[in-house]
Amino acid sequence: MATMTMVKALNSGLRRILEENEKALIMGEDVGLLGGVFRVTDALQKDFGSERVIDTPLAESGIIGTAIGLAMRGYRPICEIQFDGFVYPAFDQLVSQLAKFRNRSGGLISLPVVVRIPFGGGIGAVEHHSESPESYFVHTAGLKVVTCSNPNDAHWMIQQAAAGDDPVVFLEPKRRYQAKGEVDTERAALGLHQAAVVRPGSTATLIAYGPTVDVALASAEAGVEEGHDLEVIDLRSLSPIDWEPLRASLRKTGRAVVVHEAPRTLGMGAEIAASLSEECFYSLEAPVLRVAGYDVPYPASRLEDDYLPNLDRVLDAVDRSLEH
Amino acid sequence: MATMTMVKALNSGLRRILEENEKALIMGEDVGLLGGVFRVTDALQKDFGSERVIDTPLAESGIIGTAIGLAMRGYRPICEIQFDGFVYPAFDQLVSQLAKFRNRSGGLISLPVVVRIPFGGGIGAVEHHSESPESYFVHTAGLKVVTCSNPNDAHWMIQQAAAGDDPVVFLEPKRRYQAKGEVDTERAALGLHQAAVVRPGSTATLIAYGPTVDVALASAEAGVEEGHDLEVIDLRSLSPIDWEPLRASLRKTGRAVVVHEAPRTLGMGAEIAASLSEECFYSLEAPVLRVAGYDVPYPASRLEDDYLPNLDRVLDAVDRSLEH
Amino acid sequence: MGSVDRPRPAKKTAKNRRKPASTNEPEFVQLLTPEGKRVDHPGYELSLTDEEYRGLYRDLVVIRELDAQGTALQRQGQLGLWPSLLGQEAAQAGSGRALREKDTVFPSYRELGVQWVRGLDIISAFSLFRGVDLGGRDTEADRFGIYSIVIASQTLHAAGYAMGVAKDGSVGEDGEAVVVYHGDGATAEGDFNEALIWAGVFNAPLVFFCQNNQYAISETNARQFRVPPHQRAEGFGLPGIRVDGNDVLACYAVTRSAADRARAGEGPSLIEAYTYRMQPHTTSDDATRYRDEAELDYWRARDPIVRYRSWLTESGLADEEFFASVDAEAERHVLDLRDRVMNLPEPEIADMFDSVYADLPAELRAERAEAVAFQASLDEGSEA
Amino acid sequence: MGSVDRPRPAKKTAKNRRKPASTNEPEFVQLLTPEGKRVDHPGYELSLTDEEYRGLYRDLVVIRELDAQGTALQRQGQLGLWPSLLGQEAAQAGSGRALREKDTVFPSYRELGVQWVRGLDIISAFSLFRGVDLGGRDTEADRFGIYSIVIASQTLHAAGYAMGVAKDGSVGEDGEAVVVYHGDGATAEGDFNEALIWAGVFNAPLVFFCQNNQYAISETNARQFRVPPHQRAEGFGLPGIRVDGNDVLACYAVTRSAADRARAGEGPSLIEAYTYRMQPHTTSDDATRYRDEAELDYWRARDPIVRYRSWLTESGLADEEFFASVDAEAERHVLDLRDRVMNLPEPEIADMFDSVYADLPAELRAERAEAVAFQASLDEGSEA
Ligand SMILES: Cc1ncc(C[n+]2csc(CCOP(=O)(O)OP(=O)(O)O)c2C)c(N)n1
Ligand SMILES: Cc1ncc(C[n+]2csc(CCOP(=O)(O)OP(=O)(O)O)c2C)c(N)n1
Ligand SMILES: [Mg+2]
Ligand SMILES: [Mg+2]
Repeated sequence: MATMTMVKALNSGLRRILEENEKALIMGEDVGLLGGVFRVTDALQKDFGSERVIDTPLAESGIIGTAIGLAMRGYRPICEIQFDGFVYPAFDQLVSQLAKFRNRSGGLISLPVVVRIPFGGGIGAVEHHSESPESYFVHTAGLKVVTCSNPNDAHWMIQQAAAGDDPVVFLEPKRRYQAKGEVDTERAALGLHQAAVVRPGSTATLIAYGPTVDVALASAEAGVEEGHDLEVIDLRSLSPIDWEPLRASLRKTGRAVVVHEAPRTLGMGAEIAASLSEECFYSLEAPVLRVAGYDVPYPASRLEDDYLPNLDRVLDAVDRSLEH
Repeated sequence: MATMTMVKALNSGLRRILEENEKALIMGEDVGLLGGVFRVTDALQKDFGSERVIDTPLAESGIIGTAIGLAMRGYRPICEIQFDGFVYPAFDQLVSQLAKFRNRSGGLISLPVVVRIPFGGGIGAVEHHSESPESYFVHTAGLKVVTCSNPNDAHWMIQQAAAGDDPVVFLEPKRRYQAKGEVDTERAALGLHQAAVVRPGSTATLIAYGPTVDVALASAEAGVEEGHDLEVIDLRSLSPIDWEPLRASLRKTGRAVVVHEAPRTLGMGAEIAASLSEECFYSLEAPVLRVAGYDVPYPASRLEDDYLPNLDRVLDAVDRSLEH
Repeated sequence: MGSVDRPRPAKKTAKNRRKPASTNEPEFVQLLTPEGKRVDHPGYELSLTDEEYRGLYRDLVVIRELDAQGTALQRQGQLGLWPSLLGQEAAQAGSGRALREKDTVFPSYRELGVQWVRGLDIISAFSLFRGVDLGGRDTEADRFGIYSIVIASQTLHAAGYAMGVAKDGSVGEDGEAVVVYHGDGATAEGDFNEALIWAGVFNAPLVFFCQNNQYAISETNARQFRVPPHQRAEGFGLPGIRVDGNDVLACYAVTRSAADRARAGEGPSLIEAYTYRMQPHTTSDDATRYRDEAELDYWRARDPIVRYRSWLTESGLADEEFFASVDAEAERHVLDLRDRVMNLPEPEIADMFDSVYADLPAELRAERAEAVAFQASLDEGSEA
Repeated sequence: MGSVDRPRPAKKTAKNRRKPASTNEPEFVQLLTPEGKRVDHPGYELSLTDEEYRGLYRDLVVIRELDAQGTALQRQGQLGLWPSLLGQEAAQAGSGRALREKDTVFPSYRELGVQWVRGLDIISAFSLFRGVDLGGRDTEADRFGIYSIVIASQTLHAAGYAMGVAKDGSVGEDGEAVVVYHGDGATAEGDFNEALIWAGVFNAPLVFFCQNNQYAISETNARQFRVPPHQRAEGFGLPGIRVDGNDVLACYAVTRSAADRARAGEGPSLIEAYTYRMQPHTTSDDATRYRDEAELDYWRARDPIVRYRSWLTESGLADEEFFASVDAEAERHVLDLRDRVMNLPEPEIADMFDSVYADLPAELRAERAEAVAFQASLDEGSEA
C-alpha cells in the first residue's frame, strides 16, 4: 500500500508496463522530455529511451494511424491524446480503423492499442480542454472504453488495459489527477470491466464514473442528513458495461440516478436508463433519472460550475425520484 | 403533385435552392461533372456553373473546413459527403468547428452549412458504405440532424435545411433513393423539425426514421393480420426531436418500439427510451423496446439482411412488448 | 461501358490523335517507349535474366485476365462491385516484382496485380467484393495488408509498420522495405500528408507508391493538386520520382532502387507511377460522363502489354509460342478463380460477432445468441 | 519560470555562446541584422515614411508590454492561462502592418500583436483566457477571426474564406488578401496540408504566415518536419519564402509582397517567419524541462526590439525622447487594459444556452429555464 496522486499512480502503472513488456511503447505529443503536460509520463523517456517513449509529430490521426501500424508489427502502443477536445482529428483512425480491424481481418489481426485521454472539466481551462467524448467511443463497436475514479484503479486499470488484445480508450478524469489515494501495489482488486459498488445503500442508486464518482459519493454523504441511504456505483467500464451490479442494485433500491459530465442527449445515462428500464421494468419505482451536462458546448470556464453535475443537482434528482 | 424518385426529389430541391439564393453553393467529391455517385446533383453544374457546384479535392476535413470559411464569407454551402463511412475524417471540423462556432462567437457568427450524407445499409455495398452515424451528430450540441423517408420530405426538408441559419446534418437513406413517391411541388406540409404520425394506430407505437420508416410501415401492415393496430411515427428530425407526438402516442398506446439501423448501444433508441420513460412513466405498459443494428461493425453485405431491422424482428418486439 | 472496354492493340493512327489536356506527357523515367523501344535512363540500369523478362510478360497478361474476370463476375451478378486495374498492370507487376520476400505491402483496393505477383492467394479480393467477408487474410504470413477502402488511411498504417521495422533493427542488406500503394486522389487527404511527415521524421523504411491513374472517380488531377505527387514528396524532404507507369521495366527499376534505399536505412521516398485507369472507377461508375474516346485512344496507344510484347519479340526473348502458352496459362488461372469464387462459402450470422473483440463481452455474447436463435426460429418457421 | 523571463538587451558576449542544434541560422530574407545594420535583399525593397518606421517601434514596444501584462494578470490569478508571444513581436507587427484595411486575418491563439496592429480591441483575447467567454467578437467588422485552439483548424477556414473572396471577384488592385497565422507544429496536422491543397487548387488569395518559433510546446522542429515549412509549400506548388522573423522590416516586406500577389489574383503563398518563443508555451508550461539558458541567450542576442531601436537611433529616425514617449504610451495602454480586464462582466448561466442555435429548440429552452430556475433556487436558499 502506498499513498499517491492519480498522476503518480498512472505513471507507476505505465512504468511497470514498460518494464514487463518490451513491446510496449508510449507515444504522443510532449510525452517524452516534458513528461506530458500533466506529467503522467514523467521520466519515462529518460529511463526507457526515446525508442520506447516517443514524442510524436503534432498530428492526432498520425498518432493513432501509426500506432495501428506498430501494433500490426507486434508492438503494443499506449498513445496519449493531449486533451479530450483534440481526439477528433483522429476520429477516422479510431472508429473506422482501430475499432474495426480485428473484425475486418476475421479475427486474425489484434490491435492491442491503448488510447489515453485526459477528459472532463472542472480545471478552469479554455475551450476543447474539458470535454467528455465517451459516447462517441461507446457507440463504436470494436472499442473498449474504461475510466478510473481513483489512484488505485488508475494504477491497475492502465495495466489491465495494456495487457489485453483489444483496443481500449482509457479516459482519465483530469480534475482528479492530483487527488491522493491508497494504491495497493501488490494486486488488482477488480477486473478491467467490472463495476464497483463503492458505497452500499438502500434508498436509491447513484451511478457514476470517472470524475463524477466523487460527486456521487459527496452527494451520498450529504444525503445522510436528509435521511437518505444512497448506494453509489462506479461504472469503471463504459464499454462493455458490467450490468449485473446495476441491475442488482436497482432491484434493491427501485430508483436510480445516472451522473455524468457529457451532455445529456445520448450520454451514457441514455443507454443506462434505456437498458435498466427494459431489464428491470417491474423493479422500477421511478424512472431512471439523469444528471448530466447540458446539451450545449462546454461553456467558458467561469460557467463550468453551473454546467457540471454537482451535489445540489444530484440530491435534487434523488428527491424527484423519491416523489414517484 | 408529381411522382418522382427520392434522388430526383432531392435534385429538384437543390435546383430550387440554387435558383432562389445566389449565395447557395454545392460542394463535394464528384458532385459536378458526374452529378454525384448517386446522381443527386445531376446536371446542376452544367446549369449553374462550376463556381456554384464545386468538385472538391478528395479531403473531407477540407470540405467541411472550407465550407465553414465560405459561410463566414456569406455563402451557404451544401456539402456532400460521398458515403456515411467517409465522414469521419471531417469529424473535428464537424463537431469542434461547425457545431460550435456560433456559440463560440457569442451568437455573432452564423454558419448556414448543410452536410448531406447518404447513409444506412441495404444496398449490398462493401465496408464503410452502409453505416448509420447519426448518434455521433445527435450527441453533438450545435448541430441539427434530420433525415427523410420519402421523396416529398426529401424535396422539402433539403430546402428547409438550406434556408435556416444553423448547420444541419442531412441524412439521406440511400436504399430509398430509387423509391418513388408523390411530391407536392407547391408547398411543404411540415416544418423541418416536426415528427409525423404516418400511420395512426392503438396497439403500440413504432418509432422510426429514414430507411426504417418503410420497415415499420410494412410491419404495421403485416401486424394487422396478427390483430395489431400499430401506430407508426416518422421522427424526421433527430436533433432536436419533436417529443410531443411521441409522448401523445405513448400516452395512447402505452407501448413503443424504436427501430433503427445504427448499433443499439447509444443509438437513437437509447435516448428515446430514456426520455419517454422519464416523461411518460405512468403511461408505460411495457418498457420502450429497441430493434436496432447489433453492436458490431456493419457486416459483409451477404449478412446485412440479418443485421438490419426487419419485419420479423419488429413484430417480435411488438409481441414482447405486449407480453408485459 | 462497352466503349471503354479492354484495349486492343492500338491502331497506328490512334496515338496521333488529339491529346487531351489531362494527359500532357510529363517527364518521367522510361526504359521502354510506347513503341517498344528499349531506352536507358541514368541511375536506373536494369538487367534481368531472360526468364525474369518473360516472367514479367506472364504477370502482365495473367493480371489483365484475372482483373477482366473480376469485371465479368460482377456483370454476372457474382460480385457486388469490381474496381478494375486495367491499364495499370505494368505499375503493379513492375513494382511488385521488384520487392523481396521479406518486404511488406500495404494496398489500397485496386492492387490485385501486386497481390498476384507477390505469389499470394488472390481470393480475398473476391470474397471482399462478393460480400462474404471483409477481405480478411493472414496479413502477417502474406506480408500484404487488407484492402483499404477509406482513402489514404493505410498510408499511416504503413508508416507505423515501417517505424516498427526500423525499431526492430531490420535494416541493412538483409533488411525489410515497406511499400504502400495509393492513388492520385489520396494525396489530397490529411492522412497521406501526415504519413509523409511521420515517415520523414522517423526515417521509416517506407516507399510510397502512387499510381497516378489520372482520376479520382470523375475528378482529374487538377482537382487534387497543383504540382504532381513526386514534387509533393520533396516538400516533405523525401525524394520523389516520376516513372512511366505503363512501362513495366521502369516501374521495376525505380521501385527496386527506392526499396533498396529503404532497406539500407536511407529512409522513405515516393514513386509516382504515371498511368491510366482504362475502365470506369468501378463497375458502378459511368465514365462516359466525364471522359471521351479520344483520351482513351491516347492511352490505348500506350498500353503496357503491347509495348512489352513488341520488345520481347524484337529482342528475341519470346515468340508466338511463348505468348500462346501464357494465354493458355492465364485461361487456366481464370477458370480456377471463377470456380473458387462461385464456391466461396456463405457467411453465417454468428460471423458478424465472432471477430469484433479478442474476448467477446457478455452482452455481445447474449446479442449473438439471440440473433442466432431468432434466425433459427425463422428458418424453422419457413420450413414448417 | 523566472529563468526564461522577458529578455533584457543582450550582453555583448551572449551571441557568441554555444549555438544550440535547433537554431542553426537558416537562409532567410533579412533587412536588418541582429546588430541593427540595414541590409538589402533583392526583391524585397522597403522604404517607409519616417512616421511609419517610428510607428513600427511603437508597435513592438506596446505589444511586448501588453503581452507582459497577460503574463502578469495570469500570475495574479486574473486569467486562467496566458500564451505569451514574447520574442515574436516583429513577426506579428511586421506582417500585420503590411496588410490593408480590407484584408482579413485568421489567427491561432497567440496573435495578440497582430490584433493590436490591426487597430482592434484586444479585450477578446483576455475575456477568452479569463474564462468569461469563448473569445467571440464581431469578426466580420474586425476582419479578424476568433482565436483558434484546435491546431491548424483555422487554416481551412481561411482557405474557404479566401475562396469566397475570389468568388466575389474581390481581386485586383483594390482586392482583398486573407492571411492565416499558424505555428511550426501546426504544419504536421492533416488540416494544414489540406488547406495548402485547397488554396492551391482554387488559387485562393491566401497567405499562410507560419511563425516558426522553434517549438510546439516542448517539441522541436525535428519532430514536426524534415525540411522547413517554406519548402513544404513548394511541394504543393505554392511559393514559399523564409524570413527573419525577428526583423520587423523583413516581415513587413515579405508579407506585403505575398499579400500583393494574393490580392492581384496570383494565388496563395507561404511565409515562414523564423523566430523564437522566449517564454514557456503558456503560463502552465515549464520550459526549463526542455531547453536551456544557452539557447535563450542565443535568441536574446537576436531580440527584435533591440536591433530595431539601434537602427532607428543610428539612422537618426528616433531619439531617447521618442523612446521614452513610447514607453509612456505603452504604460497607459497597459493600465487601461488591466482595468478593463478586472472589470469584465461575469457570464450568467443563461449565456451557456443562448448562442448555441440561431433558433433555440424547445427542449433546450426547457433545459435553460430549468437551469436558471434551479440556480435561482440555490441562490435564494443560500441567501436565506
Ligand atoms: C475517405 C474517403 N472518401 C471518399 C471515398 C470514396 N472514394 C472511393 S475511391 C475514390 C477515388 C480515389 O481516387 P484515387 O486515390 O486516385 O484512387 P483510384 O481509385 O484512382 O485508384 C473515392 C472518392 C473513400 N473511399 N474514402
Ligand atoms: C489538434 C490539437 N492537438 C493538440 C493541441 C495541444 N496544443 C496546443 S498548442 C500546441 C503546440 C502548437 O505548436 P505550434 O503550432 O508550433 O504553435 P505555437 O504554440 O508554438 O505558437 C499543442 C500540441 C491542440 N491545441 N490542438
Ligand atoms: Mg486515381
Ligand atoms: Mg511553435
